[in-house]
Amino acid sequence: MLSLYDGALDVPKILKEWYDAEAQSNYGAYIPFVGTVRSEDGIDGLSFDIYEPILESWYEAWQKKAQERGAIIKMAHSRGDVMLHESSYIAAVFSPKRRVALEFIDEFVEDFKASAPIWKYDLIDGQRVYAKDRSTAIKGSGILGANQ
Amino acid sequence: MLSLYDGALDVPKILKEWYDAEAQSNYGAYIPFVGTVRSEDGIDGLSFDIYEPILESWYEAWQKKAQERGAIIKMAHSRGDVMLHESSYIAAVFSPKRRVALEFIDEFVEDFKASAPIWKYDLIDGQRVYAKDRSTAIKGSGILGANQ
Amino acid sequence: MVRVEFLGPIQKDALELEITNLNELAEILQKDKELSEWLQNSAVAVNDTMVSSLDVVLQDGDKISLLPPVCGG
Amino acid sequence: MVRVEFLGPIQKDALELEITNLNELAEILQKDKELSEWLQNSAVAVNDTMVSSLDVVLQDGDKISLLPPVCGG
Repeated sequence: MLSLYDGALDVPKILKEWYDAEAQSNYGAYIPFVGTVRSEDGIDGLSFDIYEPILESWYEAWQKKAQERGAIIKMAHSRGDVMLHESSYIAAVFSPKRRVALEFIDEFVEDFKASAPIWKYDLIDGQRVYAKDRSTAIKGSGILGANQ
Repeated sequence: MLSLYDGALDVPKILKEWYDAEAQSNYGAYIPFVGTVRSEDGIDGLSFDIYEPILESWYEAWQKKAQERGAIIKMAHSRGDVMLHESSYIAAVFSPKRRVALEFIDEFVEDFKASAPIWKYDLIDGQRVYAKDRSTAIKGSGILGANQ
Repeated sequence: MVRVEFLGPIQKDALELEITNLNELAEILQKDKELSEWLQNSAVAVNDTMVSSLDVVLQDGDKISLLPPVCGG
Repeated sequence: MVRVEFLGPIQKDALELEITNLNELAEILQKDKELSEWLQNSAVAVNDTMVSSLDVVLQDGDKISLLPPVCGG
Protein backbone atom coordinates (compact mmCIF):
# COMPACT_ATOMS: atom_id res chain seq x y z
CA MET A 1 0.00 0.00 0.00
CA LEU A 2 1.55 3.20 -1.29
CA SER A 3 -0.30 6.39 -0.38
CA LEU A 4 0.57 9.89 -1.57
CA TYR A 5 -0.83 12.94 0.21
CA ASP A 6 -0.86 16.63 -0.64
CA GLY A 7 1.10 18.32 2.16
CA ALA A 8 2.08 16.94 5.57
CA LEU A 9 1.20 13.44 6.76
CA ASP A 10 -1.14 12.78 9.69
CA VAL A 11 1.34 10.36 11.26
CA PRO A 12 -0.70 9.03 14.23
CA LYS A 13 -3.67 8.41 11.95
CA ILE A 14 -1.61 6.56 9.33
CA LEU A 15 0.28 4.48 11.92
CA LYS A 16 -3.06 3.50 13.47
CA GLU A 17 -4.66 2.65 10.12
CA TRP A 18 -1.79 0.36 9.18
CA TYR A 19 -1.67 -1.26 12.62
CA ASP A 20 -5.42 -1.87 12.61
CA ALA A 21 -5.37 -3.17 9.03
CA GLU A 22 -2.86 -5.92 9.97
CA ALA A 23 -4.17 -6.59 13.49
CA GLN A 24 -5.35 -10.10 12.59
CA SER A 25 -2.61 -10.96 10.06
CA ASN A 26 -0.36 -12.70 12.60
CA TYR A 27 2.71 -10.53 12.08
CA GLY A 28 4.89 -10.41 15.17
CA ALA A 29 6.81 -7.26 14.28
CA TYR A 30 5.69 -3.88 12.92
CA ILE A 31 8.35 -1.24 12.28
CA PRO A 32 7.39 2.12 10.84
CA PHE A 33 10.06 4.67 9.93
CA VAL A 34 8.77 8.26 10.18
CA GLY A 35 10.64 11.11 8.50
CA THR A 36 10.04 14.64 9.81
CA VAL A 37 11.22 18.00 8.45
CA ARG A 38 14.06 19.36 10.60
CA SER A 39 14.78 23.01 11.21
CA GLU A 40 18.24 23.59 9.72
CA ASP A 41 19.98 26.06 7.41
CA GLY A 42 17.19 28.60 7.88
CA ILE A 43 14.60 26.73 5.82
CA ASP A 44 10.86 27.23 6.35
CA GLY A 45 10.07 23.74 5.14
CA LEU A 46 10.56 21.34 2.25
CA SER A 47 8.67 20.71 -0.95
CA PHE A 48 8.49 17.52 -2.99
CA ASP A 49 7.93 16.54 -6.62
CA ILE A 50 7.07 12.91 -7.26
CA TYR A 51 7.09 11.02 -10.53
CA GLU A 52 4.38 8.56 -9.74
CA PRO A 53 4.62 5.93 -12.53
CA ILE A 54 8.20 5.01 -11.63
CA LEU A 55 7.61 5.39 -7.89
CA GLU A 56 4.87 2.80 -8.25
CA SER A 57 7.01 0.30 -10.12
CA TRP A 58 9.88 0.85 -7.64
CA TYR A 59 7.41 0.22 -4.81
CA GLU A 60 5.98 -2.90 -6.45
CA ALA A 61 9.47 -4.38 -6.77
CA TRP A 62 10.00 -3.88 -3.02
CA GLN A 63 6.60 -5.33 -2.26
CA LYS A 64 7.68 -8.45 -4.11
CA LYS A 65 10.99 -8.62 -2.22
CA ALA A 66 9.06 -8.29 1.05
CA GLN A 67 6.69 -11.06 0.05
CA GLU A 68 9.62 -13.39 -0.66
CA ARG A 69 10.67 -12.94 2.97
CA GLY A 70 7.14 -13.39 4.34
CA ALA A 71 6.81 -9.68 5.06
CA ILE A 72 4.69 -6.81 3.78
CA ILE A 73 5.43 -3.11 3.38
CA LYS A 74 3.48 0.11 3.44
CA MET A 75 4.52 3.61 2.49
CA ALA A 76 3.14 7.14 2.63
CA HIS A 77 4.74 10.28 1.20
CA SER A 78 3.87 13.94 0.81
CA ARG A 79 3.53 15.90 -2.42
CA GLY A 80 4.18 19.65 -2.37
CA ASP A 81 5.00 21.67 0.73
CA VAL A 82 5.68 20.28 4.20
CA MET A 83 6.63 22.75 6.89
CA LEU A 84 9.10 22.50 9.79
CA HIS A 85 8.38 19.70 12.27
CA GLU A 86 5.75 18.20 9.99
CA SER A 87 6.28 14.72 8.56
CA SER A 88 6.61 13.86 4.88
CA TYR A 89 7.49 10.16 4.82
CA ILE A 90 6.50 6.91 6.48
CA ALA A 91 7.78 3.51 5.43
CA ALA A 92 6.75 0.42 7.35
CA VAL A 93 7.36 -3.29 7.41
CA PHE A 94 5.28 -6.04 9.01
CA SER A 95 6.85 -9.47 9.37
CA PRO A 96 6.38 -12.63 11.41
CA LYS A 97 9.83 -12.31 12.97
CA ARG A 98 11.83 -9.37 14.25
CA ARG A 99 15.16 -10.01 12.43
CA VAL A 100 13.53 -9.84 9.01
CA ALA A 101 11.66 -6.68 10.01
CA LEU A 102 14.76 -4.93 11.38
CA GLU A 103 16.86 -5.77 8.34
CA PHE A 104 14.14 -5.04 5.82
CA ILE A 105 13.20 -1.59 7.12
CA ASP A 106 16.86 -0.55 6.84
CA GLU A 107 17.27 -1.80 3.26
CA PHE A 108 13.89 -0.43 2.20
CA VAL A 109 14.50 3.07 3.60
CA GLU A 110 18.06 3.24 2.22
CA ASP A 111 17.01 2.20 -1.28
CA PHE A 112 14.12 4.65 -1.08
CA LYS A 113 16.65 7.43 -0.43
CA ALA A 114 18.88 6.27 -3.29
CA SER A 115 16.31 5.36 -5.93
CA ALA A 116 12.76 6.62 -5.42
CA PRO A 117 11.89 9.26 -8.03
CA ILE A 118 11.18 12.10 -5.62
CA TRP A 119 12.83 15.52 -5.70
CA LYS A 120 13.26 17.70 -2.65
CA TYR A 121 13.35 21.48 -2.50
CA ASP A 122 14.15 23.75 0.43
CA LEU A 123 11.54 26.43 1.07
CA ILE A 124 13.53 29.62 1.71
CA ASP A 125 11.96 33.10 1.64
CA GLY A 126 9.05 31.82 -0.41
CA GLN A 127 11.38 30.23 -3.00
CA ARG A 128 11.67 26.55 -3.90
CA VAL A 129 15.40 25.67 -4.05
CA TYR A 130 16.40 22.21 -5.32
CA ALA A 131 18.27 20.35 -2.54
CA LYS A 132 21.06 19.43 -4.94
CA ASP A 133 23.75 18.74 -2.35
CA ARG A 134 21.57 16.23 -0.48
CA SER A 135 20.38 14.47 -3.63
CA THR A 136 21.71 11.19 -5.02
CA ALA A 137 22.10 10.31 -8.68
CA ILE A 138 20.07 7.18 -9.40
CA LYS A 139 22.21 4.12 -10.23
CA GLY A 140 22.99 4.08 -13.94
CA SER A 141 22.76 7.85 -14.33
CA GLY A 142 24.76 9.70 -16.96
CA ILE A 143 24.24 7.51 -20.04
CA LEU A 144 23.07 10.49 -22.09
CA GLY A 145 26.09 12.62 -21.12
CA ALA A 146 29.17 13.26 -23.23
CA ASN A 147 32.28 11.05 -22.70
CA GLN A 148 30.36 7.86 -22.30
CA MET B 1 10.50 7.11 29.11
CA LEU B 2 9.82 3.53 30.18
CA SER B 3 6.16 2.65 30.70
CA LEU B 4 4.81 -0.66 32.00
CA TYR B 5 1.17 -1.58 31.53
CA ASP B 6 -1.01 -4.35 32.93
CA GLY B 7 -2.11 -6.39 29.90
CA ALA B 8 -1.97 -5.48 26.22
CA LEU B 9 -0.65 -2.17 24.91
CA ASP B 10 -2.85 0.40 23.16
CA VAL B 11 -0.37 0.72 20.30
CA PRO B 12 -1.94 3.57 18.26
CA LYS B 13 -2.37 5.64 21.44
CA ILE B 14 1.22 5.11 22.59
CA LEU B 15 2.70 5.78 19.13
CA LYS B 16 0.68 8.99 18.97
CA GLU B 17 1.67 10.12 22.48
CA TRP B 18 5.35 9.65 21.72
CA TYR B 19 5.10 11.34 18.31
CA ASP B 20 3.22 14.30 19.77
CA ALA B 21 5.63 14.58 22.71
CA GLU B 22 8.61 15.02 20.37
CA ALA B 23 6.81 16.99 17.65
CA GLN B 24 8.84 20.14 18.32
CA SER B 25 12.13 18.47 19.29
CA ASN B 26 13.62 18.64 15.79
CA TYR B 27 14.23 14.93 15.36
CA GLY B 28 14.20 13.91 11.70
CA ALA B 29 13.62 10.19 12.26
CA TYR B 30 11.21 8.29 14.54
CA ILE B 31 11.31 4.49 14.46
CA PRO B 32 9.06 2.47 16.73
CA PHE B 33 9.34 -1.31 16.87
CA VAL B 34 6.03 -2.97 17.81
CA GLY B 35 5.93 -6.57 19.05
CA THR B 36 2.67 -8.47 18.73
CA VAL B 37 1.67 -11.92 20.04
CA ARG B 38 1.57 -14.40 17.17
CA SER B 39 -0.70 -17.40 16.97
CA GLU B 40 1.63 -20.41 16.97
CA ASP B 41 2.00 -23.76 18.71
CA GLY B 42 -1.61 -23.62 19.89
CA ILE B 43 -1.09 -20.92 22.50
CA ASP B 44 -3.91 -18.65 23.67
CA GLY B 45 -1.53 -15.83 24.46
CA LEU B 46 1.58 -14.94 26.42
CA SER B 47 2.18 -13.77 29.95
CA PHE B 48 5.08 -11.72 31.29
CA ASP B 49 6.91 -11.27 34.59
CA ILE B 50 9.11 -8.21 34.88
CA TYR B 51 11.76 -7.45 37.48
CA GLU B 52 11.45 -3.70 37.46
CA PRO B 53 14.53 -2.48 39.40
CA ILE B 54 16.95 -4.10 36.95
CA LEU B 55 14.79 -3.30 33.92
CA GLU B 56 15.00 0.36 34.93
CA SER B 57 18.77 0.37 35.27
CA TRP B 58 19.13 -1.51 31.97
CA TYR B 59 16.87 1.10 30.36
CA GLU B 60 18.79 4.00 31.87
CA ALA B 61 22.04 2.66 30.44
CA TRP B 62 20.46 2.60 26.96
CA GLN B 63 19.06 6.08 27.47
CA LYS B 64 22.59 7.27 28.12
CA LYS B 65 23.93 5.48 25.03
CA ALA B 66 21.19 7.11 22.96
CA GLN B 67 22.04 10.52 24.36
CA GLU B 68 25.68 10.09 23.36
CA ARG B 69 24.50 9.69 19.76
CA GLY B 70 22.09 12.62 19.93
CA ALA B 71 19.08 10.33 20.08
CA ILE B 72 16.38 9.47 22.61
CA ILE B 73 14.52 6.24 23.29
CA LYS B 74 11.11 5.27 24.62
CA MET B 75 9.77 1.90 25.63
CA ALA B 76 6.49 0.31 26.70
CA HIS B 77 5.95 -3.28 27.86
CA SER B 78 3.10 -5.37 29.20
CA ARG B 79 2.91 -7.10 32.55
CA GLY B 80 0.76 -10.22 32.91
CA ASP B 81 -1.39 -11.68 30.17
CA VAL B 82 -1.48 -10.56 26.53
CA MET B 83 -3.70 -12.50 24.18
CA LEU B 84 -3.23 -13.49 20.50
CA HIS B 85 -2.80 -10.54 18.09
CA GLU B 86 -2.43 -8.09 20.97
CA SER B 87 0.83 -6.20 21.41
CA SER B 88 3.13 -6.46 24.41
CA TYR B 89 6.19 -4.41 23.47
CA ILE B 90 7.09 -1.12 21.83
CA ALA B 91 10.61 0.28 21.64
CA ALA B 92 11.28 3.53 19.82
CA VAL B 93 14.13 5.79 18.88
CA PHE B 94 14.07 9.43 17.82
CA SER B 95 17.18 10.89 16.25
CA PRO B 96 18.17 13.84 14.06
CA LYS B 97 19.41 11.52 11.30
CA ARG B 98 18.10 8.30 9.83
CA ARG B 99 21.31 6.20 9.96
CA VAL B 100 21.64 6.59 13.72
CA ALA B 101 17.95 5.76 14.16
CA LEU B 102 18.09 2.66 11.94
CA GLU B 103 21.20 1.30 13.64
CA PHE B 104 20.09 2.19 17.15
CA ILE B 105 16.65 0.56 16.99
CA ASP B 106 18.30 -2.70 15.90
CA GLU B 107 20.89 -2.69 18.70
CA PHE B 108 18.33 -1.59 21.29
CA VAL B 109 15.76 -4.27 20.39
CA GLU B 110 18.38 -7.03 20.18
CA ASP B 111 19.89 -6.18 23.55
CA PHE B 112 16.40 -5.97 25.00
CA LYS B 113 15.80 -9.54 23.85
CA ALA B 114 19.13 -10.72 25.29
CA SER B 115 19.28 -8.81 28.56
CA ALA B 116 16.05 -7.21 29.80
CA PRO B 117 14.83 -9.00 32.95
CA ILE B 118 11.48 -10.12 31.58
CA TRP B 119 10.20 -13.69 31.59
CA LYS B 120 7.74 -15.01 29.05
CA TYR B 121 5.17 -17.76 29.54
CA ASP B 122 2.90 -19.42 27.00
CA LEU B 123 -0.76 -19.46 27.97
CA ILE B 124 -1.98 -22.98 27.13
CA ASP B 125 -5.25 -24.42 28.44
CA GLY B 126 -5.30 -21.88 31.25
CA GLN B 127 -1.75 -22.78 32.33
CA ARG B 128 1.29 -20.49 32.37
CA VAL B 129 4.21 -22.43 30.81
CA TYR B 130 7.68 -20.85 30.93
CA ALA B 131 8.94 -20.26 27.33
CA LYS B 132 12.23 -21.92 28.16
CA ASP B 133 13.27 -22.78 24.60
CA ARG B 134 12.88 -19.18 23.39
CA SER B 135 14.65 -17.67 26.40
CA THR B 136 18.24 -16.47 26.52
CA ALA B 137 20.59 -16.74 29.48
CA ILE B 138 21.78 -13.26 30.42
CA LYS B 139 25.49 -12.65 29.73
CA GLY B 140 27.53 -13.81 32.70
CA SER B 141 25.01 -16.42 33.81
CA GLY B 142 26.06 -19.57 35.65
CA ILE B 143 28.50 -18.21 38.21
CA LEU B 144 26.64 -19.91 41.06
CA GLY B 145 26.65 -23.28 39.28
CA ALA B 146 28.92 -26.22 39.99
CA ASN B 147 32.12 -26.68 37.88
CA GLN B 148 32.98 -23.02 37.78
CA MET C 1 7.53 10.73 -32.83
CA VAL C 2 9.04 10.25 -29.36
CA ARG C 3 8.28 12.41 -26.31
CA VAL C 4 11.11 13.44 -23.97
CA GLU C 5 10.22 14.67 -20.47
CA PHE C 6 12.50 16.39 -17.99
CA LEU C 7 11.50 15.58 -14.42
CA GLY C 8 11.84 17.33 -11.07
CA PRO C 9 14.20 20.31 -10.98
CA ILE C 10 15.20 20.24 -14.69
CA GLN C 11 13.45 23.37 -15.85
CA LYS C 12 12.77 22.41 -19.43
CA ASP C 13 9.61 21.77 -21.42
CA ALA C 14 9.02 18.37 -22.96
CA LEU C 15 10.34 17.73 -26.49
CA GLU C 16 8.75 15.83 -29.36
CA LEU C 17 11.50 14.28 -31.50
CA GLU C 18 11.76 12.12 -34.60
CA ILE C 19 14.42 9.70 -33.35
CA THR C 20 14.81 5.94 -33.42
CA ASN C 21 17.31 5.30 -30.63
CA LEU C 22 18.88 6.82 -27.54
CA ASN C 23 22.19 7.60 -29.26
CA GLU C 24 20.35 10.10 -31.43
CA LEU C 25 18.75 11.57 -28.33
CA ALA C 26 22.15 11.93 -26.63
CA GLU C 27 23.54 13.78 -29.67
CA ILE C 28 20.62 16.20 -29.73
CA LEU C 29 20.56 16.90 -26.00
CA GLN C 30 24.33 17.34 -25.78
CA LYS C 31 24.01 20.41 -28.03
CA ASP C 32 22.03 22.14 -25.25
CA LYS C 33 24.67 23.61 -22.93
CA GLU C 34 22.14 24.13 -20.11
CA LEU C 35 21.51 20.40 -20.02
CA SER C 36 25.13 19.23 -19.84
CA GLU C 37 25.27 18.80 -16.06
CA TRP C 38 21.83 17.18 -15.98
CA LEU C 39 22.86 14.69 -18.66
CA GLN C 40 25.82 13.61 -16.51
CA ASN C 41 23.77 12.98 -13.37
CA SER C 42 20.34 11.97 -14.65
CA ALA C 43 18.96 8.50 -15.09
CA VAL C 44 16.85 7.59 -18.10
CA ALA C 45 13.57 5.73 -18.37
CA VAL C 46 11.81 4.55 -21.53
CA ASN C 47 8.07 4.14 -21.03
CA ASP C 48 8.66 4.38 -17.28
CA THR C 49 11.19 1.56 -17.20
CA MET C 50 14.73 2.51 -16.23
CA VAL C 51 17.39 1.75 -18.86
CA SER C 52 21.08 1.30 -18.24
CA SER C 53 22.53 1.70 -21.74
CA LEU C 54 21.87 3.54 -24.98
CA ASP C 55 21.22 0.30 -26.87
CA VAL C 56 17.49 0.78 -26.89
CA VAL C 57 15.40 0.92 -30.05
CA LEU C 58 12.64 3.51 -29.85
CA GLN C 59 9.15 3.15 -31.31
CA ASP C 60 6.75 5.82 -32.38
CA GLY C 61 4.85 7.01 -29.28
CA ASP C 62 7.55 6.05 -26.77
CA LYS C 63 8.04 8.26 -23.72
CA ILE C 64 11.55 9.01 -22.47
CA SER C 65 12.06 10.52 -19.01
CA LEU C 66 15.18 12.12 -17.55
CA LEU C 67 15.40 11.65 -13.76
CA PRO C 68 17.88 13.96 -12.02
CA PRO C 69 19.36 13.15 -8.56
CA VAL C 70 16.65 12.24 -6.05
CA CYS C 71 16.04 12.91 -2.40
CA GLY C 72 12.78 11.60 -1.00
CA GLY C 73 11.82 11.41 2.63
CA MET D 1 21.44 -11.39 57.14
CA VAL D 2 21.29 -11.51 53.35
CA ARG D 3 18.11 -12.04 51.35
CA VAL D 4 18.14 -14.27 48.25
CA GLU D 5 15.32 -13.93 45.72
CA PHE D 6 14.51 -16.26 42.84
CA LEU D 7 12.96 -14.38 39.93
CA GLY D 8 10.60 -15.27 37.11
CA PRO D 9 10.00 -18.97 36.55
CA ILE D 10 12.17 -20.25 39.41
CA GLN D 11 9.48 -21.54 41.73
CA LYS D 12 11.21 -21.02 45.06
CA ASP D 13 10.55 -18.76 48.04
CA ALA D 14 13.14 -16.20 49.07
CA LEU D 15 15.82 -17.26 51.56
CA GLU D 16 17.34 -15.33 54.46
CA LEU D 17 20.94 -16.46 54.94
CA GLU D 18 23.86 -15.62 57.23
CA ILE D 19 26.59 -15.48 54.58
CA THR D 20 29.39 -13.03 53.81
CA ASN D 21 30.19 -13.80 50.19
CA LEU D 22 28.82 -15.40 47.03
CA ASN D 23 31.01 -18.49 47.32
CA GLU D 24 29.11 -19.41 50.46
CA LEU D 25 25.86 -18.84 48.60
CA ALA D 26 26.99 -21.09 45.74
CA GLU D 27 27.84 -23.89 48.20
CA ILE D 28 24.46 -23.65 49.90
CA LEU D 29 22.39 -23.48 46.70
CA GLN D 30 24.30 -26.31 45.01
CA LYS D 31 22.96 -28.64 47.71
CA ASP D 32 19.44 -28.07 46.36
CA LYS D 33 19.10 -30.51 43.44
CA GLU D 34 16.03 -28.70 42.08
CA LEU D 35 18.13 -25.58 41.60
CA SER D 36 21.03 -27.15 39.73
CA GLU D 37 19.86 -26.28 36.21
CA TRP D 38 18.82 -22.78 37.27
CA LEU D 39 22.25 -22.17 38.81
CA GLN D 40 23.89 -23.00 35.48
CA ASN D 41 21.76 -20.62 33.42
CA SER D 42 20.89 -17.81 35.83
CA ALA D 43 22.59 -14.45 36.19
CA VAL D 44 23.17 -12.92 39.60
CA ALA D 45 22.54 -9.41 40.89
CA VAL D 46 23.56 -7.95 44.24
CA ASN D 47 21.35 -5.04 45.28
CA ASP D 48 19.99 -4.94 41.72
CA THR D 49 23.41 -4.61 40.10
CA MET D 50 24.52 -7.51 37.92
CA VAL D 51 27.74 -9.22 39.04
CA SER D 52 30.03 -11.28 36.86
CA SER D 53 32.09 -13.16 39.44
CA LEU D 54 31.79 -14.63 42.93
CA ASP D 55 34.37 -12.20 44.34
CA VAL D 56 31.78 -10.01 46.00
CA VAL D 57 31.72 -9.26 49.71
CA LEU D 58 28.22 -9.21 51.13
CA GLN D 59 26.94 -6.85 53.82
CA ASP D 60 24.10 -7.33 56.25
CA GLY D 61 20.88 -6.35 54.48
CA ASP D 62 22.12 -7.06 50.95
CA LYS D 63 19.67 -8.44 48.42
CA ILE D 64 20.78 -11.13 45.95
CA SER D 65 18.63 -11.95 42.90
CA LEU D 66 18.85 -14.93 40.58
CA LEU D 67 17.73 -14.09 37.03
CA PRO D 68 16.96 -17.12 34.84
CA PRO D 69 16.97 -16.91 30.98
CA VAL D 70 14.91 -13.99 29.72
CA CYS D 71 12.55 -13.42 26.82
CA GLY D 72 10.88 -10.04 26.71
CA GLY D 73 8.90 -8.60 23.86
